[in-house]
Amino acid sequence: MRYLLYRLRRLAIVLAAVTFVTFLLVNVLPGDVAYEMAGMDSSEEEVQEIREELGLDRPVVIRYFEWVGGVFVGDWGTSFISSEDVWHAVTDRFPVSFELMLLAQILALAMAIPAGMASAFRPNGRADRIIGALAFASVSMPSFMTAILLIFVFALGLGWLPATGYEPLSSGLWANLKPMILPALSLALVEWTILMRTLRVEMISVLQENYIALARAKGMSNLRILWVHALRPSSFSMITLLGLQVARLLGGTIIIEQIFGIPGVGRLLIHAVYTRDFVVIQGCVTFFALAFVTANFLVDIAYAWLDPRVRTRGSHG
Amino acid sequence: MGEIILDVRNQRTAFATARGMLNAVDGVSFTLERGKTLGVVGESGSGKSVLSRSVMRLLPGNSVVPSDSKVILNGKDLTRLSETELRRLRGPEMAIVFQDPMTSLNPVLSIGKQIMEVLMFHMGMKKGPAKEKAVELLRAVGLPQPDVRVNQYPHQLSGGMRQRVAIAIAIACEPDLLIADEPTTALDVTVQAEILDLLQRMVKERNMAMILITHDMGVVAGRCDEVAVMYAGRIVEKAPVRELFNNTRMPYTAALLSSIPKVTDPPHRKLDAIEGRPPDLINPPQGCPFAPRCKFAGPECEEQVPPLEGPGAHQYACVKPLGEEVAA
Amino acid sequence: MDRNALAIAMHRKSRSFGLYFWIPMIWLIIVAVACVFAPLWGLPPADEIDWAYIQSPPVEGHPLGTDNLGRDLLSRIIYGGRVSLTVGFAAPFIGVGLGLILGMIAGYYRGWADEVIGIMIDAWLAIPGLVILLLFSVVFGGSLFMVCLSLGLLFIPTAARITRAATLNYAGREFVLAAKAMGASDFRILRKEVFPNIIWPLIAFVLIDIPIAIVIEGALSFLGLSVKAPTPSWGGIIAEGREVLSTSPHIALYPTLVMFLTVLCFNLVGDAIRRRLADVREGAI
Amino acid sequence: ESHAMAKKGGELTVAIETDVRGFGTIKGGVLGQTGEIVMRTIQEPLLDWDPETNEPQPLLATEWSHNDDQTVWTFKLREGVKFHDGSDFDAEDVAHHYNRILDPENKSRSRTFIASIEKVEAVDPLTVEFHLKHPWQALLPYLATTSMSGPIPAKEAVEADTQNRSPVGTGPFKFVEWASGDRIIVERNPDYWNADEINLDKITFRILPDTQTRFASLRSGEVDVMWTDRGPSIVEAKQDDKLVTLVSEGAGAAVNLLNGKKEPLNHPALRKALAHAWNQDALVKISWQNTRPAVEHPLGPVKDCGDVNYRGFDIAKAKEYIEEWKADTGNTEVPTIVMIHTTTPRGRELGEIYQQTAKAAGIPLELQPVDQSTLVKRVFTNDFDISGWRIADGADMGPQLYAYAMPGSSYNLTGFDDPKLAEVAEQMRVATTREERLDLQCEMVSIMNDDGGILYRGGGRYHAFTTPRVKGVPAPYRGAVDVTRAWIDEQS
Amino acid sequence: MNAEPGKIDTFLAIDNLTVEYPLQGGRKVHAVTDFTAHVKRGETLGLVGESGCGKSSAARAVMQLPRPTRGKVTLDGQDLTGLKGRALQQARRRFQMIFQDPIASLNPRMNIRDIVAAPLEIAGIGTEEERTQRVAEMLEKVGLNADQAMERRPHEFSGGQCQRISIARALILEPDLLVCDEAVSALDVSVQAQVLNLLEELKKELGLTMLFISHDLAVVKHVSDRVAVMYLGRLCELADAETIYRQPVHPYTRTLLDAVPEPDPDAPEREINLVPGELPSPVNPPSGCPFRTRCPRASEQCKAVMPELREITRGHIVACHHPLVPEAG
Ligand SMILES: Nc1ncnc2c1ncn2[C@@H]1O[C@H](COP(=O)(O)OP(=O)(O)OP(=O)(O)O)[C@@H](O)[C@H]1O
Ligand SMILES: Nc1ncnc2c1ncn2[C@@H]1O[C@H](COP(=O)(O)OP(=O)(O)OP(=O)(O)O)[C@@H](O)[C@H]1O
Ligand SMILES: [Mg+2]
Ligand SMILES: [Mg+2]
Repeated sequence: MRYLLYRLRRLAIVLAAVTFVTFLLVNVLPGDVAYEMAGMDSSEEEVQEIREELGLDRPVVIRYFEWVGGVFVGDWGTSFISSEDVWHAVTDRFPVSFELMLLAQILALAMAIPAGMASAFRPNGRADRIIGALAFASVSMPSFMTAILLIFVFALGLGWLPATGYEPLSSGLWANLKPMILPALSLALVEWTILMRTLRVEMISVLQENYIALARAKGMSNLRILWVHALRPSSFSMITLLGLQVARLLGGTIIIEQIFGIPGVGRLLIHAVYTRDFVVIQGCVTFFALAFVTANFLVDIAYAWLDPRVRTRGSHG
Repeated sequence: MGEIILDVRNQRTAFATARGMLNAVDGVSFTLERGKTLGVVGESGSGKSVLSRSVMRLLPGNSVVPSDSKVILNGKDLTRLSETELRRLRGPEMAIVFQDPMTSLNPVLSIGKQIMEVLMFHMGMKKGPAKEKAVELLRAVGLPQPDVRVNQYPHQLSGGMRQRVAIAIAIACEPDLLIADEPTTALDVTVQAEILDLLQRMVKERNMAMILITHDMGVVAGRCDEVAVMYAGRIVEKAPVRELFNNTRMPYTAALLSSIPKVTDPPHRKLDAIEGRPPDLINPPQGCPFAPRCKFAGPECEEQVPPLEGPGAHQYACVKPLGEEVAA
Repeated sequence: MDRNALAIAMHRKSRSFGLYFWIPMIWLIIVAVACVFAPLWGLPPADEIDWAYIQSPPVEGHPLGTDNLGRDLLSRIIYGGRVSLTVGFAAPFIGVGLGLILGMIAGYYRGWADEVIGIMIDAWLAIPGLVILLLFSVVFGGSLFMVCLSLGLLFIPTAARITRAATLNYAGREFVLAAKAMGASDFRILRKEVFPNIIWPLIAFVLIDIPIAIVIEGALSFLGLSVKAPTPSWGGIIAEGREVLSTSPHIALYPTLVMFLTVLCFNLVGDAIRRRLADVREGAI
Repeated sequence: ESHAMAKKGGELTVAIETDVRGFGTIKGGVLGQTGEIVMRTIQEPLLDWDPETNEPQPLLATEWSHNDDQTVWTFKLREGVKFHDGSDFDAEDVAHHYNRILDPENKSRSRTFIASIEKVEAVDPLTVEFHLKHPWQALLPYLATTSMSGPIPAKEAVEADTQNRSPVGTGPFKFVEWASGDRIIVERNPDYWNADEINLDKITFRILPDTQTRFASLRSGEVDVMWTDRGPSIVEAKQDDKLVTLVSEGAGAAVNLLNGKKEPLNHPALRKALAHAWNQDALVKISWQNTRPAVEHPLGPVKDCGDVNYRGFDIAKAKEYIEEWKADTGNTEVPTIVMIHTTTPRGRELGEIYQQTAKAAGIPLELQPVDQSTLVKRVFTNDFDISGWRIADGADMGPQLYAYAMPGSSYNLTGFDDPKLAEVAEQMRVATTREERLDLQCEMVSIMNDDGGILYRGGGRYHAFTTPRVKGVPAPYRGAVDVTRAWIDEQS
Repeated sequence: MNAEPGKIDTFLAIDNLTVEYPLQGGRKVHAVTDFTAHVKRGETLGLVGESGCGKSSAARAVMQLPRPTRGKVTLDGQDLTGLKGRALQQARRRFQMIFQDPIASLNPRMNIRDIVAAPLEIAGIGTEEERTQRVAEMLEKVGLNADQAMERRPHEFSGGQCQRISIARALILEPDLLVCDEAVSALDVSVQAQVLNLLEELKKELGLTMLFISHDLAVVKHVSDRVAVMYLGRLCELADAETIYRQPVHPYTRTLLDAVPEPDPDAPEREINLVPGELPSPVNPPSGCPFRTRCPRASEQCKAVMPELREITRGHIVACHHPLVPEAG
């Protein structure tokens, strides 16, 4: 409980730090939203007026605290550009990005776990080498190229999957999943390697543990040893990485959403950066940070689930 | 003569390493009868663990075993069996307890699961009865509150309790052969005594054969029928326990015994240390591997590796055994 | 005893630099030499437009053809490689250098220093890398140095974490305790006892990061946020080529291939070296 | 294809390039081509413009007339037209809409261009009067525009402040849903005053900013209609016989601005040198892949101005002007001139090509990529030497030319300061016939071209593509695709 | 304290040493509690006890690594616990330590010369050459071939050799006090004997005072003049080596001795007299006597009152309510 409180307090500090840093960064961006709003056909005075109207001429720190105050009462601000409520803008798109990331992670794990186990079972064996080569090849391809290739092959060439787009879940599960497969795969193809290699390294050392030798001595089959005995204790680094990767995936979605025309936060964000839509940038980054922090909190929980040493902490001196 | 359970003939185990072949076990032969305990002593790296794993056929990928090595357990030649056939024997016919109780149990599985697993796989038990049996086994090895402990995880138990669990796992399927590889080295002396007593009791009650591996001469002295001393991958002396201690023939065994500080010695006595260090198993010296450190070694010792032989049950691998120089 | 020989041979192979190391290494050397000495090859300048050949497939004088604007593709790929390689090397070193300092402080002193650095790192991690890059390149954009620096900043958190964990590990070792018992100062302990031990995992980490930095620089170029025109970079050429992928596929294809191979080779070489380092660390060599 | 063959029903998906900022007259700012495509389906202007005859057609207004000095125009409105919310369309809505734009307090971005209107009055429910400050030939074209000032919203929705994100109009389709950044959905308005002409049940506008993505979606059939101005994609799409190409010509132009208000380009000789060092044909060929025409003025195909003093690509002449500049200023070296361009591939290409041709003339250009909003800021704050820019297409180019040319206008970005030009501009503004107005516009362009402050880099030509099953889509008018009369023919 | 051996010749005085480690949630590990022992110059005090009883914590507290929570450590009249910064750094030359793991206590990245020369370097003694010279002498003294050893790295040496290097490093500053924490536990018997002999020789030669810690009673007896037995952070019994092994009076010492297996098949079987159960946790030590939960002689008094240390015969200190009365004869 105390630990939980400590974690939560730390999360709060991290979030505060993130939002403040972003606020600063965003505020030193050259060019400003006032021009964007005034458009090409207005005078310098008009721009200045808009600036005052938006309060952009006041000190950053004061504006930051106003913004934070707003967030606490559910007011994330209104986009300067589209006058859309930022909370809505972000929460509308976030599930889309979230689904993409989740799917990517699932695909990456689905590739990484069996591959990592096969590799670790006989290090330097044939399977290990083949998997290793595949893994290197797939990280060596930038995700945007992978994406373009996938579109060429599976959408335009074979016509199996749509090239672009997004369907809400309300259109049906398959309709929703279908256009997500290629983008998720483009992300997963980059991510699985590092998961696989992490798992492999840790599993190689776990497989040398005495308790694995004991499991062998008990007459357990290789498959059972890998899945039941070795996988869980080997997956701690991988799980940590899953949490950390959220940050990378969030970044990755920016390009992938662009290429596949998926209406996620990534696209919202990049558009906001280009148009200097401070409030939206701020909202997106805050949300990203929240997602990251939550993901890592979940990782902590996953630890507890995977490792009884964490789970039963405190129940024993 | 009791029923012979284990017959190891000319076991050789080598490892491919970067520097070359490492002969960890080099031509070891012995037999073991039901109800008997064989103590195996030797310094670190002398091949005790590799020998035990060779018997279990649990060797890592870089190991090489020549085809003339044989391990015959209950009449079956383990070297001829497939991995699946071996798997069926591990547990019901042979079992092992490892040195370090802290690492020999899986940290993420409850100890109950780890015991039940063997029962379910080998005895085809269902979950419920397996659990009951597990509790029963834990009680048998003297674990307090077995019905609570069965759901706990290894980290919630102390070292001694974990070793009891490891023993429970080993005896779950009532094996004929139990190998205990330094089962008490990591434990405190008081706990060590309890665990050794427990092992001894189990072997007696269930009429098993046991190989007790240790580096502690004190441990084998009290609890074995026969003792084999290993040095550089070989058995250099083997005898019934009393015979070995009272009539030591191999200079290595003697040196080992005298280099051990004893509680009965007066303080500040100078120990008879064996100078030098054990040979490099990749490039072993010519002849008797102990010769370079042996006080009595002569040129004849470097000619060839002395075979393990001797009158009756007392065998030794030495061309200049102790107790003979007087006669000569 | 055939099997023995085989087993030894296999083991040797896994320990020494085999073809898996040398073939990629040769490619990397070719790329590096080509890029570093680019002005010596008598290539047309990377920004010179050959009005006679716009978007041309390979022809006399343009061995790989020309790009959208009729510039020599080979020349652009080679000059682009300079950017990619510079970023690939500079960024991880900047990041690891800074991460090293933070990580050592956090891991050695623990307590509030650890807490503060931990929060900084968490916060930095919580902002997605590409967002940081996006903002940085918009704010400071354009110069190669800024690209290296901003990309380097991305490597700080992981480098710091690795350093911290390693420092923590070594700071608890008995030889550090022994140094303390001798009265060594903290600085000496960090410099002489801890640093030489943690530098190896960090070098391994740099090796992993080089290809990653190249790929990220590619992504930035792809978004038009890396070095400014007319300096070519691989990601930039690919982005330009993507527009004419179906009519002039060579424009995107060649740089993609070069980038892919180079990154792959960096990975393979890095992996081989890392294995060696692991041996060194284990004290086996 | 006549409407007789049109089939009722069906759904259409249209790919648009950017999200709409909003449909509110004030908040929404400028619609842009994308916004206009959507807006056309929901709201209607008073007039329709026939691109063939270049004449106004009745739409919400059925007839119109003016007083003798052309300062008061009276419009009769169509009877029985209802807004989507059920309220009646009347003169009040029209007057309210225009007066809001004209009120300087509201800072509407459409105001500058229709500032010649003094006020709008509702005479009776079906009659509305436009009072002008002076005779103004651009009135009818501007009333027909589908950009923000043209389409009439419901007064109630505007006052309730809901118009911006859920627009209410009189158009053939009703607004249904707007998932920001993703899609806008409209459905057929059964109560439309001209319901017979409308075939589709529903139109989904999908926002796909990336051209390749849009194009891939069209080819794989996820969308039916797309618009693009990217040369390579247009060329490729035109070659694709599974796609239908729609082309139209327009006015406006992409341009380079040379900053004559600041050293060193305040010297006319250097501007002229740079004008001759600019190779419009090469850019049109390379960057637009000839999908746009090279132009000598931004007035579009409606007017053939004849010779307009266009300074074509001519390195020799450029060098002559440099010599002149050197002699005049005593300098021996041309200083490095900074060109700002956007970070987009198009911006890069522009800079790279100009850099090469300028180099050939002996002028060193340094490129500075900045993003769109920085570029806008720097141009407005006079912080540039050369910058990419765009003169927007308009039903009448007069108001824009006027703003670019008049000294003191905030839109005089290149620093034109020619009394002759100002005089012609004033005449043009109050010209009483369209012919006269256009002649004066040509004259303005000649003076501007001679100065060399604005260099063209491709005129207006628009391309849209549809899948063959889509029928009834006219060529994009001023860039905006009109899908309101489309129908689906599954057979093709 | 009623048991204070003659103050005059006390060289190392450990008084009421207490080491606590904070845990999360405000709890503490009571690793060492009120430990008192005085060591004469040139004497070796052995410290035995089961794993986790606080031996290492006590040793480190003596070394001021880190400073003890409470209590005082006086070396040759100088109060170490009071020293700070440079003064402590200076004083450190006088007391050095050898650790359990021979390999882990040497920096794998340094060569032997640098490892052994480090204390000199830190103390700023001598030039580079002089230091090398000293190192060579020291290496020879611990039985290593200096020429061969200097440039090599720790992993090229066996455990016993590494421990010799550690000893060389610890002794190069000619300290007065040497603390050995399980210095031979990781070594094989044959090598252990070599190192024990070496320590004995050096001690005589250099007149070292030693604090020798081990869990192995036989080893401790071998090198110690006096032996202290610890249980759960507290001192149970302290006496000279002969006495404590021959005639332990604390039931715990007795049990420990009984449990040691003797390398003699004819040795009589000994019962270990222990109430079955677990070693209590140092986080919640039992009330009263810490050993009472496992002690066959425990009474109500043991539960209620913590036994004071008392001297039952001269120099034989014990903390027990019901000591085993020394049998006559
Ligand atoms: N997988 C392996 N690869 C290479 N060498 C090995 C391997 N396993 C063991 N060895 C070597 O074989 C020799 C014998 O090792 P073994 O573990 O049997 O010794 P031991 O007598 O059990 O020692 P200890 O008392 O330390 O447990 C050692 O030199 C060891 O280094
Ligand atoms: N840094 C620490 N933080 C918290 N608890 C500690 C720490 N160091 C030691 N302890 C605890 O203090 C107690 C005494 O530990 P110490 O290492 O002194 O025992 P020891 O007698 O040396 O044991 P061993 O024989 O296993 O080395 C143990 O319960 C241990 O878990
Ligand atoms: Mg072993
Ligand atoms: Mg200890």
